[in-house]
Amino acid sequence: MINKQVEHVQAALEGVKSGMTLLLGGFGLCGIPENAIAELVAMNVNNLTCISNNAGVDDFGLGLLLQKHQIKKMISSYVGENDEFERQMLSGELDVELIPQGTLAERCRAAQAGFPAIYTPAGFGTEVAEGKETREFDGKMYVLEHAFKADFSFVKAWKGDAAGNLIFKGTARNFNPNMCGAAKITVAEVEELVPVGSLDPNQIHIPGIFIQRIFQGKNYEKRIEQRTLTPKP
Amino acid sequence: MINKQVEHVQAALEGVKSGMTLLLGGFGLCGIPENAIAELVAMNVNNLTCISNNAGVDDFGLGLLLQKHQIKKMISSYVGENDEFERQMLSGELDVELIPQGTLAERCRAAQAGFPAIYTPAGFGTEVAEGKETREFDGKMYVLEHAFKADFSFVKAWKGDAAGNLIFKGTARNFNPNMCGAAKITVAEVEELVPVGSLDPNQIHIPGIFIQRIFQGKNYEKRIEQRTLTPKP
Amino acid sequence: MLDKNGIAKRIAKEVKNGYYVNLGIGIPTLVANFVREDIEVEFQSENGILGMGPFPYEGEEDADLINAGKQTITALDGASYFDSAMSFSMIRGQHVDLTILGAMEVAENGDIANWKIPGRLVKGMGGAMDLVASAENIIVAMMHTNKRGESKLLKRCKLPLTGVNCVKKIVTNLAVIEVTPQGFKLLERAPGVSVEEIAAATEGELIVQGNIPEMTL
Amino acid sequence: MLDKNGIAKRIAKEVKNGYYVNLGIGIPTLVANFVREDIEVEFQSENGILGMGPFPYEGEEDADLINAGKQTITALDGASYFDSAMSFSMIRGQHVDLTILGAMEVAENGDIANWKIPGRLVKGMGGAMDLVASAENIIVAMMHTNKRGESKLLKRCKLPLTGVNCVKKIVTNLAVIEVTPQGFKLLERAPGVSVEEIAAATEGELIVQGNIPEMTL
Repeated sequence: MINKQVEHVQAALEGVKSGMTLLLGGFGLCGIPENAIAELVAMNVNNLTCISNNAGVDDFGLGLLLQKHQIKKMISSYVGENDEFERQMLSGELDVELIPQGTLAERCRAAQAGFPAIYTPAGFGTEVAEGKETREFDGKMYVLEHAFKADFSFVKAWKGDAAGNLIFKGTARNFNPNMCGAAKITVAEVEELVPVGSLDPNQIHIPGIFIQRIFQGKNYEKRIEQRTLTPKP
Repeated sequence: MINKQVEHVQAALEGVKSGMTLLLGGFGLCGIPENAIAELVAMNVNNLTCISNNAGVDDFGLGLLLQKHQIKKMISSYVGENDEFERQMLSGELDVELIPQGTLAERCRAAQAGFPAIYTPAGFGTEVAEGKETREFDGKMYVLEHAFKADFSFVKAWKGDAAGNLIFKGTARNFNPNMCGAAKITVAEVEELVPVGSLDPNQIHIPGIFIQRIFQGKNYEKRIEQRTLTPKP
Repeated sequence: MLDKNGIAKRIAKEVKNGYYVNLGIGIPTLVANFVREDIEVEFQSENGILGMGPFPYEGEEDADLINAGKQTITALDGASYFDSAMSFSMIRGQHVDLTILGAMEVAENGDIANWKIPGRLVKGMGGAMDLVASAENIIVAMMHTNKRGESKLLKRCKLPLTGVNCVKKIVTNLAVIEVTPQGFKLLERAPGVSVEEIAAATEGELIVQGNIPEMTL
Repeated sequence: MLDKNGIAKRIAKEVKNGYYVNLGIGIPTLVANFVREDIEVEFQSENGILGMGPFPYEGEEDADLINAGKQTITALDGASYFDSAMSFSMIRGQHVDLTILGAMEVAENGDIANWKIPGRLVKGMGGAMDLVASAENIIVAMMHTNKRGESKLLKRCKLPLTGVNCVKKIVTNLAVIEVTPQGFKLLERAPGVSVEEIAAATEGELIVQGNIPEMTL
């Protein structure tokens, strides 16, 4: 067993520098690497390119990095519900590249799996395809999209072990598995670090080979964006 | 919940006709759809194109279809350990297309996921790439390989429910998940059909949306090809 | 004239037995409330759940269980969770049978715009571009006109497109319309709405053939 | 001169702490028996296991747990199972650190042939083409000559290729050889084997610089 465990978030983020490109898991505030984001704020690195489906909200998630102007460019599929984001974008302080959600997922997976590029139908005929190669297969048009190239990938899992094996929970899974192994170094934070051998090998979502560092996360807030309820009968 | 359960293997294979292209899961004899293969033999359909990593052994797996000359063409990555296969291939009775194992997996996944084709480095500079488009990305050469187009996909899982959700076991997983949803109709046979709601949604390997028919398999032989042992101390 | 729930109720009639359905944010989300109880349907949400159930009771909400609108939800028996790549395999691979989504504009040729108003609002396309580029069966749920009273059914979209030649049917507060090679074909009128009112609210070519029935809900 | 176990033993010295290793069928499989106990290594088998352990004891074999050679195996603590697409994501994505495989022929330029003898034997490439096209670090384990005494280290491969310009190192019963832009560079001699014997058994250009040490095992 190859041991990937590091003691704390500081050790996990060693080597992160200003100007780097980062992949960050999560959908909205669900399944985001809260500890890694807090440490990026503390490290005060800037000029970051962040690839993440969303940009957090004003006071949580990637919004914390936006507040401190640490992000130079965001690559996302949906960036609503964030006033500071909108302000920085419209003022031109922040460079924003919006791409289809499935394209985002698959450009991560391409990087993980060693594919240089993929052909997807998403965005054909729209401004997303401008300047990109398009091609017909069987009468349908596709856009060539390239694998991401990132320095660090930050993911958050439910359970993990020192071998780097990960299990995600519910819809907090989202982009996290696809970002594992999609950057030079993948850092996983987990709600519960369990002893090696206690996870059923049949139920592991991401094998440890995709992970370089893993640590026990702390103080998860797990904020809910839209608390929608059914009235009790 | 959309009910995919059918009563028996005959109902599951309804519509299979001579001349069709079939995807069949399994690696060697591990995780093969034993019930579906037996029924294909009983149905006596022929001129089949079978896409499967291996071709079984002389008296089991796809070897049973070979014995009866039901297969016109095999698309596989490895076909050793099967004398009848070798005889039919060298005599020209059987058309054989050998492709890299990772390419086989990914051409299935492309069909499942709606990708028309993929660029893989496997086979570049070899006869596998002959007549195919090749292309450079970042100084490395890749071969364009197309998604499979198949009529039926036959997979075997460990546990499943009437909604079509599947869980595989150990290395019997192999190509089975990648073939789900990669043909017009996917038929899953399971060792244990469990009540809907009894599988943990977090542990399902293949969601039911990829499956059209599921049935409780019978009389699994699960033959071992190479029984290798460590002497007891 | 229909309200948002009315639109959702009418669209619910398009949901057939055995369908896997992806519902967009807004009016489409309401459709789930009106699907007949005697048919088998499963809802997919592109953030990673199949078999989505209703909102949870108070105290049972789970931060790790949301839909693509970031709302807390529940999972029904037979549900499954999966990653984003697999979620879009379901969508791109055309395993989802029906996609219902909102729009800012729809054009005669089936083009749709729903993700960006240049210089004013850029929320992003989320999964919409994948959905409209992949789905065989796309229904748009929207008001017939925008807040300034301008038609949203146009000859050509003015806003940046989400997808081309993809919308098959439109259900608005005024009408049910099929997108055909010839243009918008009027299928049904909302209760109490005349063909003339619909024509007046439609900028694109409106095809009216024979008697147009009032919709039943 | 080394026997098969000797070749495996020498290759085991190339396995470093923290390596994920894919072992081919034949001599490469034996390498696992000789890896130092004090380093952390995990073995991947492309049919879908990471953290492969030794063969099981009698009565503990499981038809659902095999390696790519179809042999019954065990799983160590920390192991995981996965599908074929993910398995080749590990390989193609260069997450596997070292690939050790057998060969029928290797050429001076790093080309390798190991899957087909036209008209005589066609077993197929299995995962070998993916492995050699993707791995940064490929070691070939083989006998220096074939059964007819002909060299397997050639100027150009004669058999259909498995991959081009990919082999980095070769360990045979006679020698350890590095594949360089200039040709086969002799690094070590097997115990009791002379440089002349190695040169005689090598058809391709053999580069001999300085004193060639005898290998230690």
